Amino acid sequence: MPVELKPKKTTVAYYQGCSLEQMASEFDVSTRVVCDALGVELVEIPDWSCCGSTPAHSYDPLLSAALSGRNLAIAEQQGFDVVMTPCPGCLKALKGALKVFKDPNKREAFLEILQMPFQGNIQAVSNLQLYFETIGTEAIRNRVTKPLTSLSIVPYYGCLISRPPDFMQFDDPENPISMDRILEALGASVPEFPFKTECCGATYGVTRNEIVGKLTGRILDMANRVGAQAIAVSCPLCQQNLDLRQAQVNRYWRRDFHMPVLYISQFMGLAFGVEPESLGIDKLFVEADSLLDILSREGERDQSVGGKMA
Amino acid sequence: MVIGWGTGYDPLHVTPVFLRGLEDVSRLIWNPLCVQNLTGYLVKGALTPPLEEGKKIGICVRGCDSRSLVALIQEKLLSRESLHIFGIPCRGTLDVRRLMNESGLSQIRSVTIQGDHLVVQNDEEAHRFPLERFLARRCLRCRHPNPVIYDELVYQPITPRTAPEDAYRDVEAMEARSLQERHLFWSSELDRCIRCYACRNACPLCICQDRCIAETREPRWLTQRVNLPEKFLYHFIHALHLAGRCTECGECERVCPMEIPVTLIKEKLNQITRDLLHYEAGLDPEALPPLLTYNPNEAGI
Amino acid sequence: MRIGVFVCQCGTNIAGTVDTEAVARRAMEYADVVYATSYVYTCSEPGQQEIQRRIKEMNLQGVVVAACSPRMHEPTFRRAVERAGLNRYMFEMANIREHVSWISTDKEANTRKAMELVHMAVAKLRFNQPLFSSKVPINKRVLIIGAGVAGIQAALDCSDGGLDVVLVEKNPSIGGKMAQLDKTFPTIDCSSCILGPKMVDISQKENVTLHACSEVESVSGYVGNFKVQIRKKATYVNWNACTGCGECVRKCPSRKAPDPFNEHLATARAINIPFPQAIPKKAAINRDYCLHFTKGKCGVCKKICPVNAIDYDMQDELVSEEVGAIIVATGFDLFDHSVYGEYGGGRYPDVISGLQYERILSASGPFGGHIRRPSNGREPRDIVFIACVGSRDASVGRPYCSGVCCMYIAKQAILTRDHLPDSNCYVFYMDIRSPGKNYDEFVRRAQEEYGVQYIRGRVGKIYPRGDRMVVQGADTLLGIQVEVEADLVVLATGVEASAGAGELAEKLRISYDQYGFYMESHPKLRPVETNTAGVFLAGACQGPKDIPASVAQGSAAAAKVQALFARDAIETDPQVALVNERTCVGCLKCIMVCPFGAIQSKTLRDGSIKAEVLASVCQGCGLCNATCPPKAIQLQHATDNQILAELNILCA
Amino acid sequence: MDQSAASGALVDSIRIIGFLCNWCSYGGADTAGVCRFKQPTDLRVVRVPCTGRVDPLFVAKPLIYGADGVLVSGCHPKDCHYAVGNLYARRRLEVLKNFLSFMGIDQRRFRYTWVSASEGQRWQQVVSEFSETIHAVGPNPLARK
Amino acid sequence: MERVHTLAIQATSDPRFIGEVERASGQQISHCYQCGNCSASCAYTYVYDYPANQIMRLVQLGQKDIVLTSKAIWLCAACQACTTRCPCNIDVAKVMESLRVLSRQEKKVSGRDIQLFYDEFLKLVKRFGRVFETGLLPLFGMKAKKPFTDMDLAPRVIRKGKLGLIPHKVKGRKHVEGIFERFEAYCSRREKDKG
Repeated sequence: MPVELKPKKTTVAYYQGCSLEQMASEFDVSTRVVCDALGVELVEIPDWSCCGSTPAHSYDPLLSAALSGRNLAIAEQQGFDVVMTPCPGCLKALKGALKVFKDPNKREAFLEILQMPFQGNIQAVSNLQLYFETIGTEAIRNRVTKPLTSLSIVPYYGCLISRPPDFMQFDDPENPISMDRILEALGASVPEFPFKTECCGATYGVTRNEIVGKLTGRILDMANRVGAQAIAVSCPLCQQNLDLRQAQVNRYWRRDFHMPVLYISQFMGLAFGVEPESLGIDKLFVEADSLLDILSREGERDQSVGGKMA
Repeated sequence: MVIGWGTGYDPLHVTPVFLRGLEDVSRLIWNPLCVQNLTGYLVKGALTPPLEEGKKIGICVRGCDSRSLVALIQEKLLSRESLHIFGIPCRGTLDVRRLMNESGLSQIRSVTIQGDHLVVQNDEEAHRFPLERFLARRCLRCRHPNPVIYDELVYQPITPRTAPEDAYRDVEAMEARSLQERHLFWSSELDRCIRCYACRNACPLCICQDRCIAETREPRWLTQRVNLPEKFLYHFIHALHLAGRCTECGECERVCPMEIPVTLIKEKLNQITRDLLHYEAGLDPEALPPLLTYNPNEAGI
Repeated sequence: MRIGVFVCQCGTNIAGTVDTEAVARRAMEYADVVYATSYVYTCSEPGQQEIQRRIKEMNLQGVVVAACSPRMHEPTFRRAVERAGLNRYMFEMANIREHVSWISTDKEANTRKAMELVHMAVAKLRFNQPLFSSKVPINKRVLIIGAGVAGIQAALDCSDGGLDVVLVEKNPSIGGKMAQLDKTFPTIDCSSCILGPKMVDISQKENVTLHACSEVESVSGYVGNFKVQIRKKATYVNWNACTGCGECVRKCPSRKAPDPFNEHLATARAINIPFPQAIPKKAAINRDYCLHFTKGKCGVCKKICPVNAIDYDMQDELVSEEVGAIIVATGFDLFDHSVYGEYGGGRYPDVISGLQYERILSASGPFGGHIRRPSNGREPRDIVFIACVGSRDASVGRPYCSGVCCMYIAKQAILTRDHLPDSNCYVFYMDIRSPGKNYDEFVRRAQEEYGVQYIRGRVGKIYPRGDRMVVQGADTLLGIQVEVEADLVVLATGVEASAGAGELAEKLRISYDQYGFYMESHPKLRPVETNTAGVFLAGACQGPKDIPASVAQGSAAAAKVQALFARDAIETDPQVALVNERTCVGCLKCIMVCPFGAIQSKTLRDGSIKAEVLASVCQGCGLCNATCPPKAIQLQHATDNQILAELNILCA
Repeated sequence: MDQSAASGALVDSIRIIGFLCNWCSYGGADTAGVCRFKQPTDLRVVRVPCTGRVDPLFVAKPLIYGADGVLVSGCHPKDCHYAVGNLYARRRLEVLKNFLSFMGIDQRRFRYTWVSASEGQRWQQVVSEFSETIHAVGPNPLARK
Repeated sequence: MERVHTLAIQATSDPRFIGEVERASGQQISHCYQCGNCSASCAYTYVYDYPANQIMRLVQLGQKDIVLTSKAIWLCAACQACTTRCPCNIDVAKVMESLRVLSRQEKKVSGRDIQLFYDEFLKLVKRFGRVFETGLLPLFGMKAKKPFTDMDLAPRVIRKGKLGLIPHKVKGRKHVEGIFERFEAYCSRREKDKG
């Protein structure tokens, strides 16, 4: 099925991965809404399967590559040359598969296990890479109707979005700025945040949740110190640790954090004037009501002074 | 003075003519039998003592010949200012030797061009030969029928018959053979070489002439022994001295009495310089031949 | 030709794996060989005498020695045959040690190979010709590029030896990096107190011509006779008139110009004298900040200058100098730590470079010698030093050790504890490199007497918490992660080749390594020479170095120049190209390719054009020889016939 | 010139000619020797001042006259003792390399490389690999009997 | 694993192990010069039995047993901080990953619960083609004998309607299963070739 490319419209294959199907469904919903608003057509890879995530990688990188290879091969068959995934874990697996395919010593085994035709003429990108590099902050700024002017938001990137640099080939590994620039384009103020890439505890929420308690607590504490009212994330696992487990963190540190943790796409949706319900804001564990209040007060004030808001 | 072509000992054989006055102009001819590259005469001492200072010399050139001029100008062996160039777009010249061999003609009275045929009248009758069938090999793969440098263009420019990507079909055909086949091919071809040096003497860019290292003892690269390695080495010398310089005028092959395809050797070198160093000889008077310069940031070598 | 062959046993070095007797016996069969022998140590005094005796006895006209590498002993044996009356070029060497006996234990194959190598040498020798050097007079002036401490030392030593010195400095003042330092290790003496007098000396020497604010534009010529173009950059102040009174600086309304001397911890006026002890003490205008140039108004300095030295129309000026030797002393640059994103990438004002900290410590620095935090001007209490920032780090392309950082951190920590007795100093290090006189004792003192905490491990990350910086590192001795909260973090930024080092090297035709440091001729035996005759190296341009080593090398380079200039003329190497006019066809391709401009054309009386080699400029690379179609130009001692003779032994 | 006649030749008699520049690769070969790095004994070295001195004809001639391999080695590009000699050489030699097989000479018989005076180990590797290659390609059929 | 106090290096060193790790990871272990930056950067150093740099050191010494039975390799979250900052350009996270693979191959896993979680995860993928968190968590809890892991969170998660109760079945799950089977076949062949 060749994809019809309309002028000015970008079409990419979309791989949401298992997390976005369940625990992070609001990431999926909001990503689709935002891409639509930005004129990007997302075509879900038909009958996609799990990338294997960290478990497959720890089992054998070849298994991981083959599991992800299936999704890439399907997308390639459909005629796509770019597949976008919002989940950094999935992205790592997809890119890992491409790396294995390009390694002449491993290609044969990879194809033998995959048992699908695959040319490797496809690249995997993250949602941020799509927003930041393909669409650009200028186009995002132009789409904003309800700027987040009164909000102070810190971006939390997590481990994988830009690391390791040679592998991910996106943004700066120590001080990534893509989300900063997007948030600024949305009108928010973005304080300097030194813990952009500190690890949140990853999958140890399940097996060792005291680790997540400690590490996520540091991140929440730093966000608090720099005066953030909310955290923007772009990883379902980070979001889960920061949001769902915030109560566990509070118990671990004997603190009382109440820090809303939203996906970048949710912030984008809000600034684009999308209703909070359509962005899955209600799915957050740490309620974002306070943020929404601030935003609506802002909107009213703008209206009362005859602001330029449409 | 103007150098051009005129009729030779019979109408089929054209010879170079040197016009020294207006009265000589009637000797000039132009037809597909004008096979010689005349530019060699400008540099090979045939004109010594040179003309008086400040006087220009006129020369008739086809597309291929004009590239020889450019190459000579590049290497400062000629100065552009001293020349008045009559450029002649050329649809190809004939392989006269093949024409003679295949037709067995003799006693030729006259030759005329009728459309795309050559009509040769001898004592008995008129013979018609399709021009296309007797074109020289060099003309079949011609990419530059129009002079690349001239003061006056004598006819309207014409479309090249060969696209650049087809330039080296003959080379590619040779390369389709195995290494051993190629070795046998060149061994049997070059074994015929009698080291008469006609190829060298006809080449407008072979400027050493009698000081060529094929003949000198200081240094002594070759002996006068007649054996295959010596012949191989001679042709390596000839070809490598032209690497990056040869403009494929085909004179070496045309004059070879043993009918060895010696231009093919240079074509291969030209293909290499094109692919490797992105250079085609005899087009840009300002450029330097690639083996006489370097690039510190060369990629792919 | 009557040829003698001497096959060296080199003790058992050669004889152990090569049958030297057999090699000598076989040599007797080669054309023109009239004598062949095997000898135990040919390079020894008796060995050389044996050669000389045989030359006379056997009336030899050429000698082949089969022994070690000609790079080792060719000069030795050339002198030996010369003493016996042969021309030194009637000699050839076959390398049967490095290329034969040492690389294989197969005695039969080695012996066969040695025989062939000897045969090749004999075959070549049969085409050798006696060659003779010519003499070229030496211009006894020396150019020194760079006036840091190495260049200054070289200039003073040359000047003291009576040589005319041309000293070129790119900055407005001489002094280099050392002028920026506060104190020096391991003696803690004041940097400007020991450098200052040398700088003043330079300004007072009559035989030293100083070009400050100047750079070398081009270099031509060769040892003994270089021609150098120097670009004197426009300062917009007539330095012949300027007295350095500083009135213009005080009145200049533009106060935001960069202050490189203070490592950008402060700003300067648009017209400025870099520091009080500057030599020459002259003002210069930074036209990017001068209101006259940027806005077209102002002119305060011009009005106020008591000697009318301001010249807004000044242009760069090109000066030509002719010299016989060149000393390159262009120093180093400091690694730019902004590539370390994990250390803030240069975004944190309280994370500074080692040289910035020197300026903070210096009494003439931006804070008058009081230690302050650049962010808020407050006194720091906890100070962390991090070693190896931009050194021993392959990930930033600097795998080498800078050699000075361990020492300067120790010094800075000691000075910090001196200035602020209540402060705490922490040093993160990997290894301590302190091999120098009193160096390790100095580092021990930092720990033992000054209580500096040394922590063995790299730092992973520095981040702000409140208004302090958190330094997160490892203590590998304990095997744990550690954290230090600091008010100030000093990165021991490493040494790298100065910007533009490669460009200058191209002009001088000297080589440089992958990091841009200039290559010495031999790492042990010719440490200040380059492979270009007459060009010498001093200081950190050759590799990271501390002050004592730079000064020593400055003096060494000066001594080399004096040794060169002790003669009145230079003997040229006769292994140069030579044109055979009979066979030259005047195509002049040799001129097109000669890297040294050593070939010119000439017109003979019959009007024919020929190439001609300037023997004193030719370096003997042979490129022309390889290029010449009729091989009319031949590199002496490596002619086509000589090389062909060697090849013909192997296949013909 | 007979192709089949060569097949009976002894592999022992493989003959490789090396043109080494005096400043870098000859020094590199010396360094390899000083370090006692073991190498095949097939190589015969001709010392030249610079790879720029190596006319491609010096490579072609031995191959035509029956040498089994020719190796040219000089200073690394940009490290030439004569600044640019090797930059000319690499163009000329690369052209030659591509030309040889057209004339029926196996181009694996010729290699050029860059080895500095300090790279003894690299020299050992270059010589061993090249010798291995030549042994694999076999004796030059052009060798005259 | 108890910390070893005297290491009889020759007796315990397995030089082949260094090569195995280098092959599996594609990294040059000898490039590590023990600066400690990996440990300085690692968020998990505090839970490791051996910090990352000591793991590297133990590999350099061929200490196969200590390394493959260490807890550290299973506590590594592959966050890439070590890899990003290593001055010797070693992909330390890749080394850790390779050690996990080797540890499993040699049956020396010490992080049993983590391995168990990974195994259950992969079983679900093999069976359904996708993971299914509602199934995964209780399964893991039971097998790890930690039935109350995250029990505090469960009601909240269910209230938000975030966990589906029916696994999504991928149509091509037979193909996914095939990938697992072919992978296992490939591994056993590889094993045999090695043996």
